Amino acid sequence: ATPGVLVRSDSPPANLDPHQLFDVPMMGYALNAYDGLYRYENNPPELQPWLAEGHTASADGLEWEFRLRPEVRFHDGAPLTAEDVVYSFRRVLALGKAPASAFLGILKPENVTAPDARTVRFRLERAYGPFLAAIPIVAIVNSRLVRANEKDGDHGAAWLAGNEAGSGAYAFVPGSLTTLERLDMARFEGHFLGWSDNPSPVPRIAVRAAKETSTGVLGLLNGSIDWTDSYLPTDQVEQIQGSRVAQVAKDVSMRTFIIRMNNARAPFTSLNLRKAMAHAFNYDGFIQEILKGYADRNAGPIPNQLWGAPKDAPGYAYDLDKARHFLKLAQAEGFNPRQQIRIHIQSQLEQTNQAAQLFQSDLQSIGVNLRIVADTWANIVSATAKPETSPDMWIHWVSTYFVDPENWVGQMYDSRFHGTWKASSFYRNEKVDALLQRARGLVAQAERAPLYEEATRQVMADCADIWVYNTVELRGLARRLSGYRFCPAGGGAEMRWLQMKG
Amino acid sequence: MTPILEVQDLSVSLGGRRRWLGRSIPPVQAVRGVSLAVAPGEVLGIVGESGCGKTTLGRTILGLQRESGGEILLDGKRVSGLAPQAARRVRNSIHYVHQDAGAALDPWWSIGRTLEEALAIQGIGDRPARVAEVLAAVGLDAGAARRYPHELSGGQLRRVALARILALRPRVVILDEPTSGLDMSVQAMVLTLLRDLRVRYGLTYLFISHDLSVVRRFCDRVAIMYLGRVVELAPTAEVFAAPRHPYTRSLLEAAPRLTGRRAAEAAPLAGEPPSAARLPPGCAFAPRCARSSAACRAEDPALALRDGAEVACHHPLERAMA
Amino acid sequence: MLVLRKFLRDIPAVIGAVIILFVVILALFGPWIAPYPEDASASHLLRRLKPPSAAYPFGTDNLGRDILSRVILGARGALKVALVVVGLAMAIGVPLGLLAGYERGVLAEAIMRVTDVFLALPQLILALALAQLLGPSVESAMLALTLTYWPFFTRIVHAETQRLRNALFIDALQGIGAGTPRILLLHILPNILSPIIVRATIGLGFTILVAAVLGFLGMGATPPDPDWGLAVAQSRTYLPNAWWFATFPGLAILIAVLGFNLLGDGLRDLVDPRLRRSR
Amino acid sequence: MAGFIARRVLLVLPSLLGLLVVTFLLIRTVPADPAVALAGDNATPEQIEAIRRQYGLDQPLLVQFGRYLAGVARLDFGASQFSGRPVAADIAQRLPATLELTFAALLIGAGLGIPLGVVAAMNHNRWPDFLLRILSVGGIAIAAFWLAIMLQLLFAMQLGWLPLRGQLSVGLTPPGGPTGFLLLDSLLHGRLDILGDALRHLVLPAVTLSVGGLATIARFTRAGVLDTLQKDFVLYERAVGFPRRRMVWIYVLRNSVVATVSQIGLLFGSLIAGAVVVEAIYDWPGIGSYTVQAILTADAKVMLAVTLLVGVIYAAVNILTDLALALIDPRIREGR
Amino acid sequence: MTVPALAITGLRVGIRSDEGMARILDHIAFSIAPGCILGVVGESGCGKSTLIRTILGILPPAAEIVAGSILFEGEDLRAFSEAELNRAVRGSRIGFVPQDPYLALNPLFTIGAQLLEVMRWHAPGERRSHSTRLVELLRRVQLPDPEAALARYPHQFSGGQRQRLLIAAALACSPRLVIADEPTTALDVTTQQQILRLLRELVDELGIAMLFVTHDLGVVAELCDEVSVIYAGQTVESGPTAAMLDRPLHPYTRALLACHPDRSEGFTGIPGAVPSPLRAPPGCRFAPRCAGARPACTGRSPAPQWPEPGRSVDCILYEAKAAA
Ligand SMILES: Nc1ncnc2c1ncn2[C@@H]1O[C@H](COP(=O)(O)OP(=O)(O)OP(=O)(O)O)[C@@H](O)[C@H]1O
Ligand SMILES: Nc1ncnc2c1ncn2[C@@H]1O[C@H](COP(=O)(O)OP(=O)(O)OP(=O)(O)O)[C@@H](O)[C@H]1O
Ligand SMILES: [Mg+2]
Ligand SMILES: [Mg+2]
Ligand code: NI
Repeated sequence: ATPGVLVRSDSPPANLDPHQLFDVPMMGYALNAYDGLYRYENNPPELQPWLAEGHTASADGLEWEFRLRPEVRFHDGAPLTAEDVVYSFRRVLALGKAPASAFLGILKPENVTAPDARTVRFRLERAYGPFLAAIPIVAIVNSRLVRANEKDGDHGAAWLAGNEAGSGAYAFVPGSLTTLERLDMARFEGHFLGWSDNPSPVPRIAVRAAKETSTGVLGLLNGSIDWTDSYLPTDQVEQIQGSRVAQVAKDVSMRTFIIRMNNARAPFTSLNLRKAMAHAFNYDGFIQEILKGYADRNAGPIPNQLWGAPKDAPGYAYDLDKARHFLKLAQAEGFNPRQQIRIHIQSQLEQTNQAAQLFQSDLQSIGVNLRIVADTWANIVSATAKPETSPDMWIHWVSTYFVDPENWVGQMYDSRFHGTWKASSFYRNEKVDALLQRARGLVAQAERAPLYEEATRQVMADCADIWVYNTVELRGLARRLSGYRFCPAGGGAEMRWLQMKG
Repeated sequence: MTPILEVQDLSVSLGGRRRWLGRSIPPVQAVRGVSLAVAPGEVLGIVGESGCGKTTLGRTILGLQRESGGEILLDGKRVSGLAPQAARRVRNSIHYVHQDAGAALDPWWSIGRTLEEALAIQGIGDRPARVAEVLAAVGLDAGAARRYPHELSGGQLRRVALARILALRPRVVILDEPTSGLDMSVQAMVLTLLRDLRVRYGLTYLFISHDLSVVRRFCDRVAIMYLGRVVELAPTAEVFAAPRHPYTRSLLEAAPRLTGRRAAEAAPLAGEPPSAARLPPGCAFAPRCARSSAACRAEDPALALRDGAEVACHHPLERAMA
Repeated sequence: MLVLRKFLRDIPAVIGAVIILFVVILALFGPWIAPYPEDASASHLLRRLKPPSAAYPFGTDNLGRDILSRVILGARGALKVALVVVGLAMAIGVPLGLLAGYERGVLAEAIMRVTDVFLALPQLILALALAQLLGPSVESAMLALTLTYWPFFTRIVHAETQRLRNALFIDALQGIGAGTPRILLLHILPNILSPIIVRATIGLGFTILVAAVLGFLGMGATPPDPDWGLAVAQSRTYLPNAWWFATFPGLAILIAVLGFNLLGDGLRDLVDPRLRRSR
Repeated sequence: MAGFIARRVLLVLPSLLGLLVVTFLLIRTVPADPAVALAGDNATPEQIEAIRRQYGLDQPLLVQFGRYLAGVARLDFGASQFSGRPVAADIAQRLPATLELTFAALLIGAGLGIPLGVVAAMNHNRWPDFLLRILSVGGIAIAAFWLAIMLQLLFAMQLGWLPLRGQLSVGLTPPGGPTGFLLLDSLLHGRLDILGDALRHLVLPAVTLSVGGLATIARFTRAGVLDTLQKDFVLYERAVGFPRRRMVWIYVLRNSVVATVSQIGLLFGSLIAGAVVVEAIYDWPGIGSYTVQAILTADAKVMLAVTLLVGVIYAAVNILTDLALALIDPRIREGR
Repeated sequence: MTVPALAITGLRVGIRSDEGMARILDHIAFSIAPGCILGVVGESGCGKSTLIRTILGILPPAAEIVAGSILFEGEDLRAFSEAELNRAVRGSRIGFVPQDPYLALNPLFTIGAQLLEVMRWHAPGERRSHSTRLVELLRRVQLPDPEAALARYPHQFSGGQRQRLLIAAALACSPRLVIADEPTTALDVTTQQQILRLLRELVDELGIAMLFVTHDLGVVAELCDEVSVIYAGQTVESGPTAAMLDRPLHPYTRALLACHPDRSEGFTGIPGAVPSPLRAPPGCRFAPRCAGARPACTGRSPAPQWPEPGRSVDCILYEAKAAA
């Protein structure tokens, strides 16, 4: 263990611009280097005012005003004003990259304005329920700094990809970046929240990506790594728990594991076949034996603990007799069991492979021929643009991009999203489309929840996909760390709360 | 009588390479303006030191090497000016026995197969009989057909090489140093064999050698070569009795003889032949020649008939000197 | 008989031959030899990652399958990949090398330049493209390997042919009027067999290894094939705890490759008639 | 000599162009849509379409290739479609690490492989020879990452002699010197502490990577020495009483390494391929892992640049090999 | 009587091969007086090179000295250890001139490096004086531009020049005996003549002994004081050159001389072939080809006879004569 330095073995983001990327490594960086207007804290996640002291929304849900905290400073000492917020949102929209997707259809750049130095006003094109839930996505950047480094109208994209212009609790150490390999951060004394609540904060963070699980585990065990990513293989947990220098933090997350079926193309146009498949997956075996119990059965698309998930909806259970029964019905409809069904896995992700093999083994016993195809994320995502090219089945997780049912059932089963990987079941049901459309247009959670619940029930009844579990995130932590806080949005990557001995 | 084979002013340059960027390598003038005529049934010896162009001359006549100038006539018909493959086709009555008989056989092929192959290439049928015949003709027993080249001795390999071309019924045979590297006792047998075969098959030989004592007994006429040029061409007896070119004389004197030490004789020829790639102007022998004059160093003498012998020298030795 | 005696004295070569014989037997009769042949595809969740024991001498893998059985069943695939790739690469590389080495001029130059291009082409990138084009499978991986391996043969054959082209026995053949195809195929080819054999045996091992890496990147063998390389790749997540998962398939690769190489060295000495003399 | 190098460099250019064309076409056969990768995880189809236009991905192939070539000529390889960062900068940052690693591996491979080959040849057909033959083939056959993990377990975990991973200890910052090569820079800055630390980090990855090459080098050296021992001059040297050691290690060896040196050119390619695995396990910040990332994300710009880079390195190593051969053999020097 | 520079008696050497033990050398015997050149003549494969390798102790691993003694200036070389031979005999007290000057020099090292290497180990003194001495020697062997020669590589010399270099190297450490293995076979006749003259001069000048191996009787006639003829690994006849060429005693010597072009007008060979050392018959190995062979010839080895002073012959015919 290096005194005064916390070594993280998760990967730094591919570039440092929080407006270009929106993935787990970026969260691991941006939650520390940048601040947003709001932020999710705790588990289950609560939306907390962060740079904003609070907000008001008009009754029709179109006008939103956020009031900023006073005295917030960027790492270069410049004060953070409404101007920076406006610049940041407009920049996100102009770049049009991943973080923009939540806002693209509903917010025009010119409709983000700053009536005064501490007030930011948004005018939406139409009411959008998840708007507030998506607010934390946008990191606020130091507009003067970024503007100064703009080139050929790139909004400073080239510069910010390798530099930092934030106000977060930790500041990027210039020159310490090797893309995807390493980057250093130092504690920012002047963070607006102050450090009085943390008696021994981590002075310095060194991100050193460990690409092989075994190296990460060994590093944790010999003390050269303090913190791993949160996807530790369950088979390693026991060994780490038994160590004197490290332990495993286990937190229920909001990240659902799903086996997709291409509903728009034979053979999965058949509901009976889909049901047969859903009954043929050994959920308990997978969760208890392979994942050693570190996962919760999640019978529907929305994580159990989130509002909008119907608590009473019966899921599908592992029952080969039922599977055979539905298979017979499907055969009656014309399904030929000798037909090969292809399931694409992400060969980098061992769990998708294991699930597929387990599934294959069971399906074989009821006479369905499943062929496993190893594939990469980039290819699968390209293939899901059209139902003709989209795989018969594939396996993936849906993480918490923003904490709202819209992130799951909304974007997965509304036919307007066909063509994105999230909607790759190509499920189409007008009733569900209508329900989701309405839920999206409302602001109050109490009004929206029943709509999402109903839509979800319908999707489950139609057995659009095979929903397996909700993740328990497993992160290896050195025992010299304490005060670890997990939040499903961001996966516990915020390090402000951590205390370190030595 | 028309010569069976005639060579007129033949020149061959080898190995020159022009390279794109970088130093070019100038070609080596391996054969320079050689003219010869071989009568049917004759044995013409070609003698010279290593590197003087004997092999090159033979290969060019055979057609494996393309000449850079001059003519080759076979039975009075012009057969030069062709690319190697075509040249081989029109000259298929000429054959060649290589200097290193062992290396001229494919180590992976048994002797029998090698011999049959030669016949197969020429499209000749009745192979086993022909093979047996030629093996017998060169004095090998039929069992040799099953052996591999590395299992045979040097003398036997030469027999195989002969058998191989005899099977093709040649008229002119170019023998490239057929006795070099052989022991005296074996050498004698090979030569006897060559002589017998000549009579039996009516062959004409171009006999390349550096061994004067062999040439003396085997050839009808001799051409002495020095650095790509024929410097003297005369009937064998005359050359040995009365050499005309100073180089020929030095060569004769240098040959070791059973009669022992000749301390009284002229000192050995000094120095060594210059590199073929960097020839001096004028007579190539001039730098080593005791008789050389300014004329020698300026002008290369042409082969000219003098007293019944062809000599290329400005100051040939007198007849009486011998 | 002499040949056999000579071979038997070359201890490493004999070891190699025994290994290869063993691998071939496994490849042919694997399903009858393996204790749990159904473990080619079945999974047994209740006995995951069990260390070696009497029932499972090599332990079990991440899906509770008997590793011994899978190692035995994997022999066929490994052998197939290795033989097909090296065979195809030779079929492409050797004729091109012969041609480029024997002929001079534009054609030869062009062949060698193309060879250089393929030699410099990163294997992984080519493999990826092919996996995409033809669908990820053992076959496309084999094609990718073939396409990157043939230049090795071309290079060697080219150099050796160039060396031999000036040999006296080739000269003699030209002298008796042998045509180019005859010289190339019947004379030059056998004479350069020994470097080809060496390259091929190195290639057999190399292919098994690279196929494993491709399998791991999702461009080669697909689960649940009992592929050795795939097993080694999958085992990485469970190291260092489940050492047996990585070790036994890894050993299988090592031993098979060892066998090919040792045998190849021995063969080279054996096929060459010039080496049949005493040493 | 300068002319020789210039000629070789000019001759390499057409091959490199061919390489680029082949790679470009190959990559374009990959259905993975770079625009999708660019747009990121949660993008809408409209976003993807916009990005496609923005990056000219909707243009005809030839136009795209032309634009790419024009960039390459200015040493501009474009921006990664995955990270948006300039590829040239990323490669410049990572290449020194990979080169340092491969050269170290080559050094170990040659430093051990050549003597082992000589020892085996000197004991032809006796047990040291058998042992070496088996071990060297084993070296070629061993799975690199399995070996890597075993070495980690032994030297980093069990014995604790060497660091587990990385290129430099966390507490140290690279001197950021003129060359980009960590070892060289720390030396230039006189930072011996960094040099020592970096060397300690280098040991395990370099050893792992060297194993395959070591075996190959040993094998070729053995063959070369056996061959040379048959030469007449060896007999002569023995007959006039050259001391045995000097004869073998100087006079014979120099004649034998010709084949070995020519192999190193080919070996370098496989070393770089091997670096992919080794870099991943030891978290070495080189181009190996960068390439795998690019392949997994179908990042065409990076794949093209890496291909070109490998081609250039390959050509450079071959030219260096030729130079080395010329140094070893005076006859080559004179262009015979 | 002075001690001979080299005296070999009853030497027998075998080589183990796949097909059994090959008896390459069978009772070889001869001796060389100081200041004298002994020519060892024999056909290809009769074991000349093996004999030299035996004397120098550099036989292949499969070879074995079965019997005999090799006395060099009275000391038995067989009793020397490998290290002693290397330090005190090879290259120092016994100089060596190899057969093929084209192949005997290491192509990758300069002449200076290779030749000085020999001197450095065998002659006391420092490098500077070594190179001075070497340059002098090179001048003595008439190598053009001897100073510059040390920095050049073997391929930059012609065959004749290389042979001169090797002769200089053989003399570098003031040896008592020089062994030359067909040093002129690879050269042209004119060059051969130059080299032979040079060797003769050097031997006379330095008073050393020389063992000169060749297959060419003509060369022997020109150079050697004494001759020893070997057939298939057996010494058949030894004696002064002139006498032996005039009046050969052994049937083999006679047959060999009869083949020489200087002696015969036609081409007479010796019928039959040299027996393989693997299946060598007991007794006289020439017997199967010998016109005067008797049944006794194949039964046992002939004992050496001395029909004339200074001449010895190994043939049963002379045993009979001596007995008579
Ligand atoms: N391929 C080649 N390229 C360049 N020069 C060559 C080539 N082949 C031969 N030479 C040169 O041509 C000259 C004649 O060679 P050639 O082989 O004809 O000589 P030779 O009289 O047969 O010699 P030897 O008695 O040694 O066989 C020599 O100087 C030789 O170096
Ligand atoms: N290493 C070996 N193993 C087996 N037999 C050998 C070996 N070396 C030589 N011989 C055999 O020993 C015999 C004598 O060989 P050697 O080289 O001494 O003959 P040589 O008289 O020098 O011949 P040349 O005149 O051709 O040089 C030959 O029959 C040869 O085949
Ligand atoms: Mg010749
Ligand atoms: Mg010899
Ligand atoms: Ni003149």
